[in-house]
Amino acid sequence: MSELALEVRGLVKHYPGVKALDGVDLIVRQNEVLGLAGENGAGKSTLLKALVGLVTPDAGEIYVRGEPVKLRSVADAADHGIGMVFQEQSLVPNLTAAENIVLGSEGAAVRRGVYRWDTMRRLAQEQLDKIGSDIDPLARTDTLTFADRQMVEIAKVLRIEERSQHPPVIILDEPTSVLESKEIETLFAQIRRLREFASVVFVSHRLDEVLDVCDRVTVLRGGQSAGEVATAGAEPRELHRMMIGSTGSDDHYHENAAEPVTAEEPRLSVRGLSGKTFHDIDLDVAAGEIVAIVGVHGSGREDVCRALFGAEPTTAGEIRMDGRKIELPGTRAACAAGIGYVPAERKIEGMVGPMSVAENMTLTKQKARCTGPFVAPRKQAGLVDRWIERLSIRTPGRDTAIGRLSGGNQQKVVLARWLVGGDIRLLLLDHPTRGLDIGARSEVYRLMRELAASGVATVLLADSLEEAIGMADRILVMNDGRVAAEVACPSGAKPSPLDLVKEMV
Amino acid sequence: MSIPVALQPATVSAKARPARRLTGFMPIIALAVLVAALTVADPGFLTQRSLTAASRTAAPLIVLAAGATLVVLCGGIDLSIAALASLSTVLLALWLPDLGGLATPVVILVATVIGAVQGTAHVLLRIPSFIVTLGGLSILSAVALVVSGAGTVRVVDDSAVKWLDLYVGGYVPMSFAVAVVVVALIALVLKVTPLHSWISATGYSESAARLAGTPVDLVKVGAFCVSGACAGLAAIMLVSRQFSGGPTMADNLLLPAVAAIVVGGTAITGGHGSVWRSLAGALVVTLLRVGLPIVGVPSAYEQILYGVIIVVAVALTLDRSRISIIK
Amino acid sequence: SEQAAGGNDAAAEGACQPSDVRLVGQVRNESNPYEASWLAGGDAYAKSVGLTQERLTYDGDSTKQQEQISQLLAGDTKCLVMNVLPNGDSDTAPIVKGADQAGAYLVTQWNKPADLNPADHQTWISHITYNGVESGQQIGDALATAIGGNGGIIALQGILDTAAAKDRFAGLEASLKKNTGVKLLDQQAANFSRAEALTVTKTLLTKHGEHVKGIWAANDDMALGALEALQQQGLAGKVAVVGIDAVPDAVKAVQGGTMTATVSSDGAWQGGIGLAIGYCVATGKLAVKDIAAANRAFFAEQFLITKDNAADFVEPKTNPADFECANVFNRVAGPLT
Amino acid sequence: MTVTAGVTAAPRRRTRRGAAFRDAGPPVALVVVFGIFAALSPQFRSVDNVQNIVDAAAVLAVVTCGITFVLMMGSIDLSAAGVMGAAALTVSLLVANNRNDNDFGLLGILVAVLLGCAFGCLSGLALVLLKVPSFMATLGVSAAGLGVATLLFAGVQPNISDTMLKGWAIERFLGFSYLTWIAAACVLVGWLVQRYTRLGRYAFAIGGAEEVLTLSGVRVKPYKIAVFALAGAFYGLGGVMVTSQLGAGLVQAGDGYDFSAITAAVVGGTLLTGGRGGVLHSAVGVLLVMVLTNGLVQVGVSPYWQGGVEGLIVVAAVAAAVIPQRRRNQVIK
Ligand SMILES: Nc1ncnc2c1ncn2[C@@H]1O[C@H](COP(=O)(O)OP(=O)(O)OP(=O)(O)O)[C@@H](O)[C@H]1O
Ligand SMILES: Nc1ncnc2c1ncn2[C@@H]1O[C@H](COP(=O)(O)OP(=O)(O)OP(=O)(O)O)[C@@H](O)[C@H]1O
Ligand SMILES: [Mg+2]
Ligand SMILES: [Mg+2]
Repeated sequence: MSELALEVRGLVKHYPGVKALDGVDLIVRQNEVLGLAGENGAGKSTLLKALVGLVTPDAGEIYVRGEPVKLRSVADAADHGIGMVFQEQSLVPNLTAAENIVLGSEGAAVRRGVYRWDTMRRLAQEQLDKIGSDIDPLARTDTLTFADRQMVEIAKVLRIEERSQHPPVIILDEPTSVLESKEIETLFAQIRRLREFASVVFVSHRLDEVLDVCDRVTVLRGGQSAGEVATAGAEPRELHRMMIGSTGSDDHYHENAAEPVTAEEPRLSVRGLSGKTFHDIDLDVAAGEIVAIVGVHGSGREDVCRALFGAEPTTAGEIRMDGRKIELPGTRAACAAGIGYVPAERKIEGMVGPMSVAENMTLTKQKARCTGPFVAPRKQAGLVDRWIERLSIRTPGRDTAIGRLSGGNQQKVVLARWLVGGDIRLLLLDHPTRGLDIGARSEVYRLMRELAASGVATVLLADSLEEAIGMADRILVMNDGRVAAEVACPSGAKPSPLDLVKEMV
Repeated sequence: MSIPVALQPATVSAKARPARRLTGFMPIIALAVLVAALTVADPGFLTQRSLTAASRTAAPLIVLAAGATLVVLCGGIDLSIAALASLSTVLLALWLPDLGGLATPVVILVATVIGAVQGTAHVLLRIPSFIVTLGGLSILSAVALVVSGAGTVRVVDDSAVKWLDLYVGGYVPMSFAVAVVVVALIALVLKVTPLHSWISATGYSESAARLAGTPVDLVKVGAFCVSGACAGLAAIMLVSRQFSGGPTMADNLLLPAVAAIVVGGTAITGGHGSVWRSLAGALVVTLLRVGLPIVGVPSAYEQILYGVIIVVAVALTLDRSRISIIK
Repeated sequence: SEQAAGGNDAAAEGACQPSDVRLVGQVRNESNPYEASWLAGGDAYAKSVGLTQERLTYDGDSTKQQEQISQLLAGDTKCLVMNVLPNGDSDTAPIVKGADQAGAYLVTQWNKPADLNPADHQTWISHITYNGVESGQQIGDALATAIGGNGGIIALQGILDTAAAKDRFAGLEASLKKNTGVKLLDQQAANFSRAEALTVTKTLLTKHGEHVKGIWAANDDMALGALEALQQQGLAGKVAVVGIDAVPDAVKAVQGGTMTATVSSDGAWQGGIGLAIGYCVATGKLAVKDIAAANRAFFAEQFLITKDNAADFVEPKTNPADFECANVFNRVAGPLT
Repeated sequence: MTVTAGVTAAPRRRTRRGAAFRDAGPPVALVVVFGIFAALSPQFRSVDNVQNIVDAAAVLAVVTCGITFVLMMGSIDLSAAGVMGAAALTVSLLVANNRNDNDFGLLGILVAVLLGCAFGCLSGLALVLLKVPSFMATLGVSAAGLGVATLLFAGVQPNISDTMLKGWAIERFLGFSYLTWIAAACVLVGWLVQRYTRLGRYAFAIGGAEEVLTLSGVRVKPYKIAVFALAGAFYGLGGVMVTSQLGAGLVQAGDGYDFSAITAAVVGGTLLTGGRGGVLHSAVGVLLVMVLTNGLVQVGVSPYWQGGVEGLIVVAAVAAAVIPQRRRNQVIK
């Protein structure tokens, strides 16, 4: 490894109530893939945003190829050859994929402010070809699937190659959290290709991925550099230890906390449920049971989940909770029946960004913070603080806007929302661990186990097959809007991922 | 599992508080600056009688703006308030002879129902509130024109609404006092019940609110009801002041009312704001409307000044800490 | 206590020094020729007595007018003289009540409800208006004559809920009764606006085609809009047009023959006379109790302007003698009916 | 610099692109409303009247064209009335008129359009630099525009005698007045701008996801200002056109155009939240509104009720148009 592509010294960034970066040092060499690991809220995204000019550090220096620089904007960073794929998807939904790909660096596609659609299409095509994507460049972005959009983002950041005459530095902040394994493979092939002429910074909470694709991993803890690991021969556990400062538990999925399901009557009973993207779904979930639904993109499992919560129209079928039919389907009725839903798109659907942690947590179960019809501030404070502590939510306080927390902590607040009332009977979890670090994920798993033990029925759309297998008592495989198979998944006799994949395609 | 290193003690967040508090007081500061400027322009402006007159003048605007603020907080807009108030003045003037004192609550009730109808149309038909209430505006105007016979309806015996024209303690106009009470009442109800959470959640992010089981549709319809009721109350204030009802009497209060809301610093996109801010905003707007000509600014310059001052006032009062994008 | 405001009482009537008098003219806005000439007339009068007129405009916004008046009355009202154009009938009562309480001298013009009379008040000296029924009828008759007593006409109404619009239209109806050969094909509101009159006229012209022989407009602005529409449809000169107000452009059109008739309402005089009456009372040259009942609320003289006499009205001139205290009621055409 | 791709290109997947079903609502509503009036009134369906409708739509079309760009960004613009008034007075004082000896002809028209552009710039600057929401910024600019217009008016109505400008409203080409052709040209230009220029596409993108543009290194501020300036220029031209129609410069030239233009745009399918719709949508909306106003007169609805009936139909039309796009959990503001 030769010259330094990027060097960061003593970077500091304060946010109200939080020291997001506390003197971080970081080195990125030419032609290497650097992994960045750390818990939720460790400051990874903040550090990376500072590298593309989106965050102005309070102190510290950034050197690009040995030169000290002040990065003021994304365009500024791009001129220095630094580009980034952001953690939150950042495409303009109502533009075509091609426009998104060349956005901000249109080059020959726009002459004197006038679009040349053919050129733009060609340029975009070149980028898409690089990553082997078959997306139509002139498709509107909002008609693409989530994963396709992620591919568009990656295609977009690769424009840096054309834009800068220096070897580029490409930053990928959790690009894999929404991808399927095949797409992840494509991405990794790209990363390896990029290493030939560029440097890559890669963030993921899946530590095996990090070890797989990176040459070297830097670990952040509490806004500081906690150390560095060469990946050759390294173990995920070692990384994990550096991230949290102690050894984590081995039993990731807390399987020994799993209790056999004993209930006879199903808590949730669905018969013949049909909608736009799913047909004739039968589903029973007993109290204390965790049922995972797996399927490829377009299998319709997400819509089933929403339909159960009354957030998606159905054309036929019925839903019963504890034998009682849910009339008047709708989110209100579902809440009243003790159903809770954690949506996948946390930023848009899961939480109300500008509102406080306390308000977000008590948004649904207002009764829990009220005496009579009135809000009791003391009661609310006690309740919220209790749950903040119980779930170890990292926040400056209960009055902090939830949008300011790191993703993992936001997710915990969203989960807590359903628990504060103490009357939850069925939880619908759509990718509840998306974007969470191992610790937080483990925490969420433990919570799921606890809830199951207390009799809560759970429907889980897992983030990975491993997660589904690890957590579920039973797995439903969906294919093309129908239930293709049902696989028992008891503790001790877990099926292998391959068994499931067979049914999925 | 977590080591709270990145966490500073809660005292740090206190540092940010004075600044926050200042933005909260910005509408009041803008108001004070405006009064000071008017006084400098015409030293005779700052008298007790003058302030009494201004507060009496502002009352209907305050009530209108306060009601519409709720709709704005929910992320919508109510363009029908002024037309509804006009219609209500006509109805009140028509009904006073028969119903006497009962006419007041009946008119407010009718206005509430009209608000509810618009809100229901908005949530059921899924049409933007801008369009529903723009349609409502034309329909209500037409109805007002027809029921009034296209003319002023005189109130001969105004004893039932006269109380609004009295003065509390000799100096505070009753209508202003009522307006403040209404604002306080709305603010109090929002503060002590979950309504505030529900309204802000609806305004900031409707889909998240819905998925959290917030009764979004009910909240919106409720906001329109309050907005309607306030329009009715404003109409009663106008009738007590004008001794008559007219099919276009309040029509010109629409833009001032919206201006009052925005000048108060409530985000027009929803979520952030309060009725107190609208109260201050309504006073600022009233002072601009009457103050500038009274201190002798010529008509043409008055309009230019109005435009400039109102833009500057909003620039001062808007709390941008919670809104990242200004549309 | 009931009232926060209190003013000078009527006993002080006439006790003002000429230099202490405060003259205020209030109209809708300065952006149309009629009201601009009103304010100019007020300025000219004020200058003639060594004072200046304070101009107030309220954008045709009733509430804004009330707001301005109450703010005005909250100031020094001792020798205040107001010459006010109330936005609508309903706006007169509160203005009168406020002036009464504050003891300010008030002359109102155009709009007032029928059952509200200056004679019942101390400081509301006079109400001046033009006879809308009469003018509506006069131009209706002129129009009938112009089309030879036979044929279809269309009518452009003003803002529907104003007395002026209603009276003038009533005048047209009276005229139609008399001229049985004339048929009213259609009537639409164009809100006293030139632009609206243009589109409405075009639509009505396509609707009724060559049946339209004449256009009756409730004011000159609309008549001018109708003229443009005729020109655009290639009908200029083929259809007779009448209006009311005698704004300079309309008078010129009458003189040039493109318009048939209009009726004078003299803005400059209206702007001056209200102030003059108030000034005379305030300074004691005229006592309210001496003013004949017929002069407390009266129709001002108006003239039908046709091609024959248009030349006399092209240059609107006010006679300073009209504003002398002895002559202020010279132009009374009759008591309000 | 590009290194050969490690992955071979996959065959293209085609996705639906063209006009979507959800955009079909307003044109269908237009046809239906037109059909109903045509059935009710023989005069309505006469060629003359159709010409009249299209001619009457000219000014509104130009103003709506401008406002569409602002709405596409998710902002709102209420400055039309003031800007049009100022432009009307300016142009009437610069071309041959009865107030002064100016006779600048086309140059005068250009100045008026540029003045509109300048007012638009002001709105944009207030939005971008002072961070005042466009609702308020444009309301302020409108007041200022009316003030400027009143100053220029100075008590005497300027009547224009410029034959070219007057001719715009009177002379016809293929049955339509020149103004109508100007409006058609504006719609065409607007459509080209929207589809083929960075300004237009960025306006669209800003409405879609403004923050993403920033993340992509695009400086959105200049584009926002430019969009308001473009809209201002359209209003300026609208003011000129009204002057041509009325033969005089009126302070009230733009009265009511702000709300009618927004109504037309929204009826045409442009969302107030931004990111959807466009100039062609708006053109359909304008025609729909004009057909309504004309039709109600033609079938003889009482002037008292016209406004109300129009409001009702607009609400119904929008309601019908959104039916195909109704979803659960959809955000409606
Ligand atoms: N705009 C902001 N305002 C206030 N605090 C912020 C802001 N952005 C980040 N923070 C805080 O800074 C800290 C670091 O956040 P950052 O997003 O960098 O974490 P991360 O390591 O990327 O976490 P994750 O793995 O969850 O994405 C967190 O405590 C977060 O709450
Ligand atoms: N063909 C496959 N082979 C192996 N694993 C697969 C395959 N398809 C999906 N998976 C795995 O199944 C899990 C669920 O996939 P993912 O979370 O991407 O789906 P999703 O986005 O929720 O799908 P959808 O949008 O259709 O509901 C992932 O762990 C993914 O790796
Ligand atoms: Mg992050
Ligand atoms: Mg997925």
